[in-house]
Parts: sequence; C-alpha cells; structure tokens
Amino acid sequence: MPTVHLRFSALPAHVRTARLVAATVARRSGVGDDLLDEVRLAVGEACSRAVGQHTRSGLNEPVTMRLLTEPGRFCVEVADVVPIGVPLPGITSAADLLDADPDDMDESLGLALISGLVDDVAVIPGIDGTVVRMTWAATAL
Amino acid sequence: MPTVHLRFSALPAHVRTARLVAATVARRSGVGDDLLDEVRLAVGEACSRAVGQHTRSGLNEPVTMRLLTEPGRFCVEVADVVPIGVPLPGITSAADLLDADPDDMDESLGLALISGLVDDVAVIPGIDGTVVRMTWAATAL
Amino acid sequence: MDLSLTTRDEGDRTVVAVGGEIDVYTAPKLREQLVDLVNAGRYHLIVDMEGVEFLDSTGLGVLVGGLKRVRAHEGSLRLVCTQERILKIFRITGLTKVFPIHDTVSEALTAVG
Amino acid sequence: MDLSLTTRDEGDRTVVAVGGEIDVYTAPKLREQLVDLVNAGRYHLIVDMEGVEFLDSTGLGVLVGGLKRVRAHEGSLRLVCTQERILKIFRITGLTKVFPIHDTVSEALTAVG
Ligand SMILES: Nc1ncnc2c1ncn2[C@@H]1O[C@H](COP(=O)(O)OP(=O)(O)O)[C@@H](O)[C@H]1O
Ligand SMILES: Nc1ncnc2c1ncn2[C@@H]1O[C@H](COP(=O)(O)OP(=O)(O)O)[C@@H](O)[C@H]1O
Repeated sequence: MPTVHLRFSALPAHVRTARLVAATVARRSGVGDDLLDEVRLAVGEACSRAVGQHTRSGLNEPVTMRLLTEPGRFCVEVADVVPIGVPLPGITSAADLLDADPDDMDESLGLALISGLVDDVAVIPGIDGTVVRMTWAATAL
Repeated sequence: MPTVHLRFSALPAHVRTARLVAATVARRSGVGDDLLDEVRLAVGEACSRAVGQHTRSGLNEPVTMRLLTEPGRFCVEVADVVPIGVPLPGITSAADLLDADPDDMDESLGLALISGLVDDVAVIPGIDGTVVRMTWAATAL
Repeated sequence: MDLSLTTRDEGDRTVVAVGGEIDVYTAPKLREQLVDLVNAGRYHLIVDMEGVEFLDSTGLGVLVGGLKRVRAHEGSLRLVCTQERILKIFRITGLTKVFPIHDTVSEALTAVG
Repeated sequence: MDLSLTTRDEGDRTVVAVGGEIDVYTAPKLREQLVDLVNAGRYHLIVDMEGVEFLDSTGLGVLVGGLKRVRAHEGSLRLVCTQERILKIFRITGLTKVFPIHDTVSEALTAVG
C-alpha cells in the first residue's frame, strides 16, 4: 500500500509543509486537478486544528498526517494526541461567532470548512486523541 | 525542537516528495538559497539509496526521513531498515562503472554525489539499518 | 507564497490590499495590521481580497476579529472579492451574512450602511 | 516537473533533447528512449541537457547505461551541457572523463573521435 506519513511539531509553518505534501501526493495518486484546492484547504484545516489542540493543551508531541493511496481513492488522516480533546465550541450561527473566544472561533470555522468541502469526512475522537479522516476519489494513474 | 518526520513506502515517486519537503523546511530553517539545490540533490540521493536498499531486499517497510532544525544548523537523517545493508560496491574508477551491475552503479554514483556535495555527512551502518546524516549551516530566521 | 499587505487611506476609509496566502502561518501579520489601523483611529476598513491565493479558517478568524474591533467603534469592515474559490469559503462558513462583499474597491468606497 | 524528451535524426546521429527533471522517478523513461533508439539501429547519440532542471544519480546511471549500449555497436554518446550546476554533477562523479561534453548541439554534430 503506497503510503506517506508525516509527523511534525505543532507549529504553523509545518502546516504549510503538510498541505504541500498532501497536494503533491494527491495529484500523483490521481486526484483530479479540480479537487486539489479542496484537498489543500481541508488538509490544512485538519492540521491547523490538530496544531491548535496541541498548543492549547501544552503538548510537545508531534501531529501526524497519514496519506493512503488506494485503488480508486486517496485518504488523509490527521491525528492529534490530545487525550480527550478540547470540547467542541457550541457555535451554530454567525452571530455566535462574533461573541466567541478566538480559539473556539478558529476551531469552529475550521470544522465548518472541512465538513462543507469534503463529502467523505469523519471526525473520530479517541482516548488517545482525535483522528480526522478525509477521502477523495482518485482515478488510478 | 522543531522537527519534521516523513515516512514513505519505498517508491521512486515518494523520493520526489521527500526532496520537496526537505528543501521547503531547509529554506524555512534559514539554509541559504545557494545551498538549497545541494540539499535537494543530496536528500534525493540518500532517499533513492534507501528506497533501492529496501527494494533490493524485498522489504515492505517504509523509509524514514527526519528533519531537525536547530540553532545554526539544519540536519537531515535518512534511514533504511535493511539489517546489514547491501555491501558497498567496489567501484573506484569511471572504468569500473562501465563494468558494474546497474544497481551497484546507481548506489556508487549516489554515494559519490552525497560525499562530493555535502561537507558534513556521515553514513552510519547499524544492525537495524543504515542512517545517512547530513548537516548544513542555517542562519536563524 | 507569503502574505503581502498594502494600505492606503481614502477619506475616512482605509483600503488594505492583501496578496498571497492568508493561512495559519501568515494570519498573525494580517491581524497585527488590522489592530494597528484600529489603534490609529481607522475604523472603516476595506479589505481587498482580489490578490489572495489561499485563505484558511485562521484567515477568516482574523477578519471576524477585525470586524469585532471596528464595530466597537461604530466602524465597518467591507470585503472586495470576486474570486469564486474564495467566495465559496465565505459561503460555506456562513460569513457572507456577516461581511458586506463587494465586486470592486470603488463600489466598497461608496457603499453605505 | 516531469521529463520531456524530443528526438530528431541528423544523418547517422540522433539528438535527444531532454527537459525537466531526470531523477529516480523519471529516469526509466529516458532509459526506455535510449534503448528504443539503439534497437532501431541509432548508435550515435547526442543528449542535449540544456533543458534539464534536475539530475540525480539514477539519471547519470541511465546515461552510463546508454553509453555501454552504443559502445557495443561501436557507437557514441555525446552530451551537450553548459549549465554549471549540471556539469558539477558530472565532475563530482568523475563522469566528465567518460562522456564527451559539448557546448552546443552543432559542435556535437560535427565532433569526431
Ligand atoms: N510548505 C509549503 N506549503 C505550501 N507551499 C509552499 C510551502 N513551502 C513553499 N511553498 C511554495 O513556495 C513558494 C513560497 O513559499 P513561502 O514559504 O511562503 O516563501 P517565502 O517565505 O519565501 O515567501 C510558494 O509558491 C508556496 O506555494
Ligand atoms: N514531490 C515533488 N518533489 C519535487 N517537486 C515536486 C513534487 N511534486 C510536485 N513538484 C513540483 O511540481 C511541479 C510538477 O511536478 P510533477 O509531479 O513532475 O508534475 P507532473 O507529473 O504534472 O509533470 C514541478 O514544479 C515540481 O518541482
């Protein structure tokens, strides 16, 4: 199974690297050009979210991104290691956003973007961290 | 310590990804523009070598690249997991090259390039694989 | 690509032209710019997004933060954007309801309300 | 960037113009091209490297392999290259002693020996 794993310290600069790697491997895995912007954005959001979780929890451990190229699909998993996860902010409207704490707002906007952009997405909370899994169709090259 | 790890299946396409990641992080770590071509080439060689070792040994495990950004320097380690390592070919002249087995020739050319390009390089064989470690000067950004 | 920021005053309004990538890495620079403007008494901001190549949630968050700041002074924050892929990001997050979005800077300069 | 290959015959010589990156990923395409030419009876090859942006040891290996093949038919393999960063790679590996390297294609076309 052709696979790429990237682990990086929880720093914003590395989110750019993760985006670049995901888009490059996606393209090479046969994800359509029209979807690459979406991959770049969604992967960036998932990674920013994980970096934010680590930073807010004061964790030094790295964030992990796994890219799986399978026949017909390209799958990205971004995992943080924050045990329970900072609870999801209860932001449900634009008006709430304006009142929210900035970190909560970023987290809420990030998840809104991921779920609005990606058809096949799952946020899987676990006792050892949360995994965001996103899958795109890919024609075999 | 800001760090990026990349693990990838032993496929030539992923060597390109590794090159791209190393050059991106090197630039962001303050490695001079005049050295980036060298980083790209040397890291590609170290990764191609590791991919070749895994392929020749029939190993399915991934190759690992670690990037360490430290004050004043940028360090790249590329590790294979081939227990003893395919012994170094005894190629010492251009004439030998023309007689050599193609795999031996590639390995020999790759190591010649790494050692010719990079001032600070070490090839560290171990019972669980070989690590190629290369270090470049980096001005803090 | 990195972020580029250019500001110019037009009467009581200030146009901030943004170029490049507004993401988790560069958004702090944009935040700083907006905070500086508000601290300097500029409460009517127009952010020209036509040169933006990439925008993520952190960038959106900075724009919302800017809006909060100018509103505290009865100000306004208008966006100029015609790029479909950027507009899509505002639509998905419901922010088209929060920001007035204009097709051109001159439209934004003359807009009221 | 991917590899681009363009070939043209000039008398008994064939010029292969290479563009882009010759690396572990694309080198097999170049190898295939050289093998095809030799199988088609073209034994005097000129590889024009002026459009090459990246060259690694796998690419070098393919060129050496091509040289072995044409030599088996008393042929020749000449390179055209003036890019310092590419020439450096041939120098470091001692291959400047193995390949005749020319400044222009026309020089390579008229070279003897
Ligand atoms: N990690 C990365 N993620 C995405 N793009 C990158 C990355 N690194 C470099 N790039 C690309 O390289 C160019 C400049 O990147 P950037 O790191 O912003 O450079 P600078 O700091 O010199 O402005 C852009 O085209 C950008 O897309
Ligand atoms: N993994 C990578 N390593 C290095 N460069 C890459 C990588 N992926 C993409 N690029 C850059 O993207 C461009 C095209 O890359 P490539 O994968 O060869 O594209 P294509 O297959 O469309 O020719 C080039 O500018 C190249 O430098």
